[in-house]
Amino acid sequence: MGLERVFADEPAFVPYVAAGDPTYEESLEYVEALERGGADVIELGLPFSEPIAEGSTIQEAVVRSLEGGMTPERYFEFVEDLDVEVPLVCMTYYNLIAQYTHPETGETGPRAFARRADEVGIEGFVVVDLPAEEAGPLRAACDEFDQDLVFIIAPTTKGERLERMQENVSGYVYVQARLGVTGARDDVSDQTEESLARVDDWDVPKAVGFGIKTGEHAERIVSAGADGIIVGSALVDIVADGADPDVDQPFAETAQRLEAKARELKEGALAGAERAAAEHPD
Amino acid sequence: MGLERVFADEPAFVPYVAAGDPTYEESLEYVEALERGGADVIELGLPFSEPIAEGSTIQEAVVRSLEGGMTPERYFEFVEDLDVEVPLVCMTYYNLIAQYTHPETGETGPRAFARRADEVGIEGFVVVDLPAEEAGPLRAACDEFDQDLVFIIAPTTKGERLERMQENVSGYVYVQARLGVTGARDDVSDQTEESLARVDDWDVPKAVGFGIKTGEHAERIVSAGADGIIVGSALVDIVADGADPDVDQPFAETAQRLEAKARELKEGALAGAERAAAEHPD
Amino acid sequence: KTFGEYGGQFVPESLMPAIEELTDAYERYVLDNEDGFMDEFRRRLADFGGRPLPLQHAESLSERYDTEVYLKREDLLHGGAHKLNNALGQVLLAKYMGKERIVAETGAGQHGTATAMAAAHLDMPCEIYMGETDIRRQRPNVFRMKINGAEITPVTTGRGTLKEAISETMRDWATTVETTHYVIGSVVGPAPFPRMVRDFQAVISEEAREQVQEKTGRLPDSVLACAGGGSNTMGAFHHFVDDEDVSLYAVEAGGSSLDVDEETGVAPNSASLSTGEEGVLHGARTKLLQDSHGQIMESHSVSAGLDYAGVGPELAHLVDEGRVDAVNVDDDSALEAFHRLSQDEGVIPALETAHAFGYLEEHHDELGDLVIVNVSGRGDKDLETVLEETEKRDLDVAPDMSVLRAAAGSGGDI
Amino acid sequence: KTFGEYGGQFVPESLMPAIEELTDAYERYVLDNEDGFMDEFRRRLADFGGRPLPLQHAESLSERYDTEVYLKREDLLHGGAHKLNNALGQVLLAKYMGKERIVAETGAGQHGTATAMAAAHLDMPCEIYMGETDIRRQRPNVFRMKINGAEITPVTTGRGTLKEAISETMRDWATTVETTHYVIGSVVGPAPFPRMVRDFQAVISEEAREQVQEKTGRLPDSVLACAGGGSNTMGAFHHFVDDEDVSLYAVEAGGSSLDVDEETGVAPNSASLSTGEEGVLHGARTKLLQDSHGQIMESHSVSAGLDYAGVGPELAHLVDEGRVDAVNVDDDSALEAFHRLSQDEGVIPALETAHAFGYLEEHHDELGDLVIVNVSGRGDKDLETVLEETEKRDLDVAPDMSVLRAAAGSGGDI
Repeated sequence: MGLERVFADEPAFVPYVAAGDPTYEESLEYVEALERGGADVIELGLPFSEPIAEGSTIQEAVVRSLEGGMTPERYFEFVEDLDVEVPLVCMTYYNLIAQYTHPETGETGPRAFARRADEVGIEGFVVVDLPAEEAGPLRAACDEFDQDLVFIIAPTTKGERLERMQENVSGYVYVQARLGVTGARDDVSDQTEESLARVDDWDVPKAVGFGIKTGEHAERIVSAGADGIIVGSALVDIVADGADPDVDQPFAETAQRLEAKARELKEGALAGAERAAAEHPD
Repeated sequence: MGLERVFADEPAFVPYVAAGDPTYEESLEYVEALERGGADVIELGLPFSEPIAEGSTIQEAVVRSLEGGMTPERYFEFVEDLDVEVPLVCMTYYNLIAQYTHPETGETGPRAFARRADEVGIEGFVVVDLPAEEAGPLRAACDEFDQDLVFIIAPTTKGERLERMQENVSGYVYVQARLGVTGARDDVSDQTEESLARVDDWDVPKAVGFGIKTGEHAERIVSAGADGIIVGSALVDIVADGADPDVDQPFAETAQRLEAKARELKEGALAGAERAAAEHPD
Repeated sequence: KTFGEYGGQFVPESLMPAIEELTDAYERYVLDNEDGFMDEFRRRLADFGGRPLPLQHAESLSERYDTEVYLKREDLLHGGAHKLNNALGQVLLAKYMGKERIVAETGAGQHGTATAMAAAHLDMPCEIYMGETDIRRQRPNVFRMKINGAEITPVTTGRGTLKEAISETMRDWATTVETTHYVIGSVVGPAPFPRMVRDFQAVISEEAREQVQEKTGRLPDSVLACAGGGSNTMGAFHHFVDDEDVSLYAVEAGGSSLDVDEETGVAPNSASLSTGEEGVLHGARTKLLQDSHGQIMESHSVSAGLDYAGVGPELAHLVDEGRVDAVNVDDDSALEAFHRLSQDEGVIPALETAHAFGYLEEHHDELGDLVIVNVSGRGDKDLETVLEETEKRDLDVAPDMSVLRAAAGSGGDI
Repeated sequence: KTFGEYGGQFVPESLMPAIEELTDAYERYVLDNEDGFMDEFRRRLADFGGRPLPLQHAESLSERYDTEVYLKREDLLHGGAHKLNNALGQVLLAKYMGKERIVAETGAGQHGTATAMAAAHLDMPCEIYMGETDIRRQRPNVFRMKINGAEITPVTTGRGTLKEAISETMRDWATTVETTHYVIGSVVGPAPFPRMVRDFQAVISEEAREQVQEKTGRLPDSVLACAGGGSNTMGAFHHFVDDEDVSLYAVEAGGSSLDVDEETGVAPNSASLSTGEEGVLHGARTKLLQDSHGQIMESHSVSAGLDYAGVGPELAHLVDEGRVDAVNVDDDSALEAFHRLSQDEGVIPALETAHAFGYLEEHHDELGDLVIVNVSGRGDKDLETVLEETEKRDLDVAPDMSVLRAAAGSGGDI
């Protein structure tokens, strides 16, 4: 079975960073630090030049990575170079998938992309600008290569669309906690419970993202019923500090802060699960 | 009889300067210098703020005079203060006449203006923007006070208009030598003879103006049949030099230059008359 | 040639033959439609100019004033103001007259741009006189004229503004009158200009009168138009003059004050109809801003296009007759009206036009139930002036311009 | 939702419900005229916008090319470009949908000004995202938007130009989608935008098709329109698409060269139809300027309004089908055409529009006997750019600008 497995026993911590941010070498270390901190799945961003769904934090990460020479092919090399055990999900925008040319077969498009991803061990995809309606070709390729296609459901997703996504989703469902774009917030949306309720009967794990910043957030989200938490901007903020010449944060310290933040979030999630068990004993 | 008398025996030299240019006192001296130089009639400008028919030389004279505080009332005082024997003609624009209020009678308009002019001894008028068609009220006032109303005929004046002006003119007719505005030129227009031919049968003297600059010009114009020459810009240029802080020309020298220029022009006119007599003996 | 005691032909003799030639051409081509002149004029106004132009119901203003307000949209005419109606008419007439060249003067640049456009359209060489100071202040309009292929001759005498440019154009015309037509930009100057320009502009009221009846089934209670020289005013009024129940308001620029300073020769307004005295300027007897000696005063208005010491003689006559009400609003009121129309109706008016809306704001309860306001031009040309003048004042309706200041601070310098 | 293989709805999930709601509204109000939406739209286009607009016979160009050339005068639309057709339609639609707020992005500022005008007219709060660099470059347009009461939010990310502004507007919309409508400015974006914007702009060809038959008794041989995103293009083509004998030319910005620099990610042109590859951008599959990895390239054109890396999907489809010819002209040719139209016809075109006339100049002998060119907008906004770009070049037709330089030298700065 696919990514569902990592949500089976305990709440999963799903961190996001952009591959190659701020450099190829540093980024390898950072991803590994996240695993050490307790990551259960890592959403590894393949940067696209027009990140329309991202807030400024991830937008700037994308720019750093692209300026460092990141390309889809180099991204796959990056994955091969990574020394991690946890499953990896490729998070990107559809044009990079549509344009992809497999270096050996010369095939282009979603199937070529999924094949190459499979070759380097990627287990799933989140494609930000690919709604279920347009996902046919990629869904087929995922099935062929036994990969998961994760969909995001938004607070506005209702009715028929919800059903259509339920049919197409696999691995886990990415529950967007609030409207808007990615970015760490000081509060966690009240919409979370309502959003979770809408996918209550889905048979995939529910991972909640958008705005989670602290262990305390993580605890609240998981205690509200989430099977996992997705955190991007709060981690990328740390990477950004390391890349900022105005902030005195050596490379090793950045990796340590990432690991510590990951641990805080994972522990928050675990605490949330305990609280949920205490409040609603099975 | 009126201004016709000064053209009777020999060609008349008719200089123009703006009253009060550049100052009241200097201007008095300049007018007197022109008489010494041989002026037969003086066209004394009463400056108007919108001198639409003047070239830049006289335009700037008008500005200097107005900035020195010249007004119609002050103009009449100026005429009273002048110590000259030759007849004076007031050259101006119609609005100053239309707006004039007689300081004693309180009467306004052309009759008041003509009355006041008569009081100070002005014998005639040239009103630049008053064609014969609009001249009724001023013509009537001139008749009442026994003054001359001089009209300008242009190279374009033909047919019926010429006849209408012939009926209204008195004193002399101002024959505009060429199209355009006032201003000294290096050549004298070939249109002069043709223009003179058009008024050949008029029973008033013909004075030619526009562009006359030298004694040699004056000679050619008079030998072509003119009864007099009207010269403005070539004289005002000398006044302007005296008023220009960048030109080192003391007041006395300005007056001398004016007198000398006047003499040159008058002598040119006389020479022209001799040439005409020699070429076309009666 | 006259309107009551106003009008006439007070010009130097050298121009009189041209004036007579023009009078003849006006009678034949404009009044009698000889050679189909008027048909061609109207066809070109439609195809090139974009006529007819809408009479728009102004929803927000109507609600604000509890009065039905209609906008006659001359701002949509090609070039952005009513000026083209006249410029196109005169350039076409010059062609019919066999003239080879056009001269014109311009102050704010609106008449110059309209004339340059018309001359380019009709393939007629064109020279525009413009004061040096105005060239600096009205750079975009200078650019538009050059782009249309006109010669621009800077006038350096005096203050380098409109009146010097008028004098200079008269001088050119006096020299070249046999081959050249002088396109006067308003209902001013010697006859036949005031009547002829009015006839070219009268298409405004001709359309508006038809449109208002079509839309409302009746004639308006009032028609408002700003008045500088008065060409949009007469254009907007002409076909309503015989409708005695329609009140006509000529809204002049009250500037900063209606008082004048005789000493310096400055009138801080351009309200010739409201405060001027009869006199003779630029070829016609009319109402003028002049001192007690008859010297013309320097007029002032926040709107360059209203900044003129005279006014059309027919308008002066209609005011004397009591047919037109001469009113005025000050700079502040015009600026506020500029912002109000822009924000509430989505129409950015020329600052000239804004004066009419200032009067509407102040006197809407005296104007009846159905009001037409002539939107004589668009305000794109006035943006820099409005920015500057708005910052000097504390206006209720002005938008916050900090975005622009920030951008300018970081290097912008259009 | 698609045009052949182009189009679609590639947007984040959070926007999909809004897209579905819009699709429903589009079908009901636009296609089925529910509640008289289209009647009100057309009435407002007439009264507020000034439609119908003329189809003008261009006399000088017709003679120059020995081909009858007609100009569809969208430059006379309120605001100065065809943009209002769409902005008015969408803001009105947002009102019918019960939305409380409008957002839009703008690059050159034309779509922003049109949207701000429409929002002011319809009393709808409006926020416009604009790159900081563009705010500096397009100061007059920023001013117009502010004057119309719009909020302007500067976008400081990236290079501070159109693509960053689009991303930022998408982000706003993703956050406020329940109460806000995003007024997309061209025939791009996810379905139903390309079809809906085309329908609002199709009034151009609807009028032109009728007018050309009225004036000449026949259909044209060719229709030319410039193409950036393609809204004036599709507007000018739509009602001719079924007329198989009418050739349709989409004239793109060839910039300084058709070559691209993969290394730096820069395409020195905006010729997506001529040189682009199929891809997915801003919600739709279409032809794009992209590198071999699928990253979007930085496009370039002397005309800011054509400077976009994508193009409308329907246009991409029509080009693939062979129904529309994708052609292009370079910056130099566009600038020359700008000057030529200004001088010969008295119409100052937008630099965007000038590209269509550049193609006419280069290929007039291949276009048949009767050509319509869509004058998509007026060039007032481009004066400073044209001055700058003209001075860099040695163009045959450029006017002498020394008057302006002299005036600027003595202190003028607009």
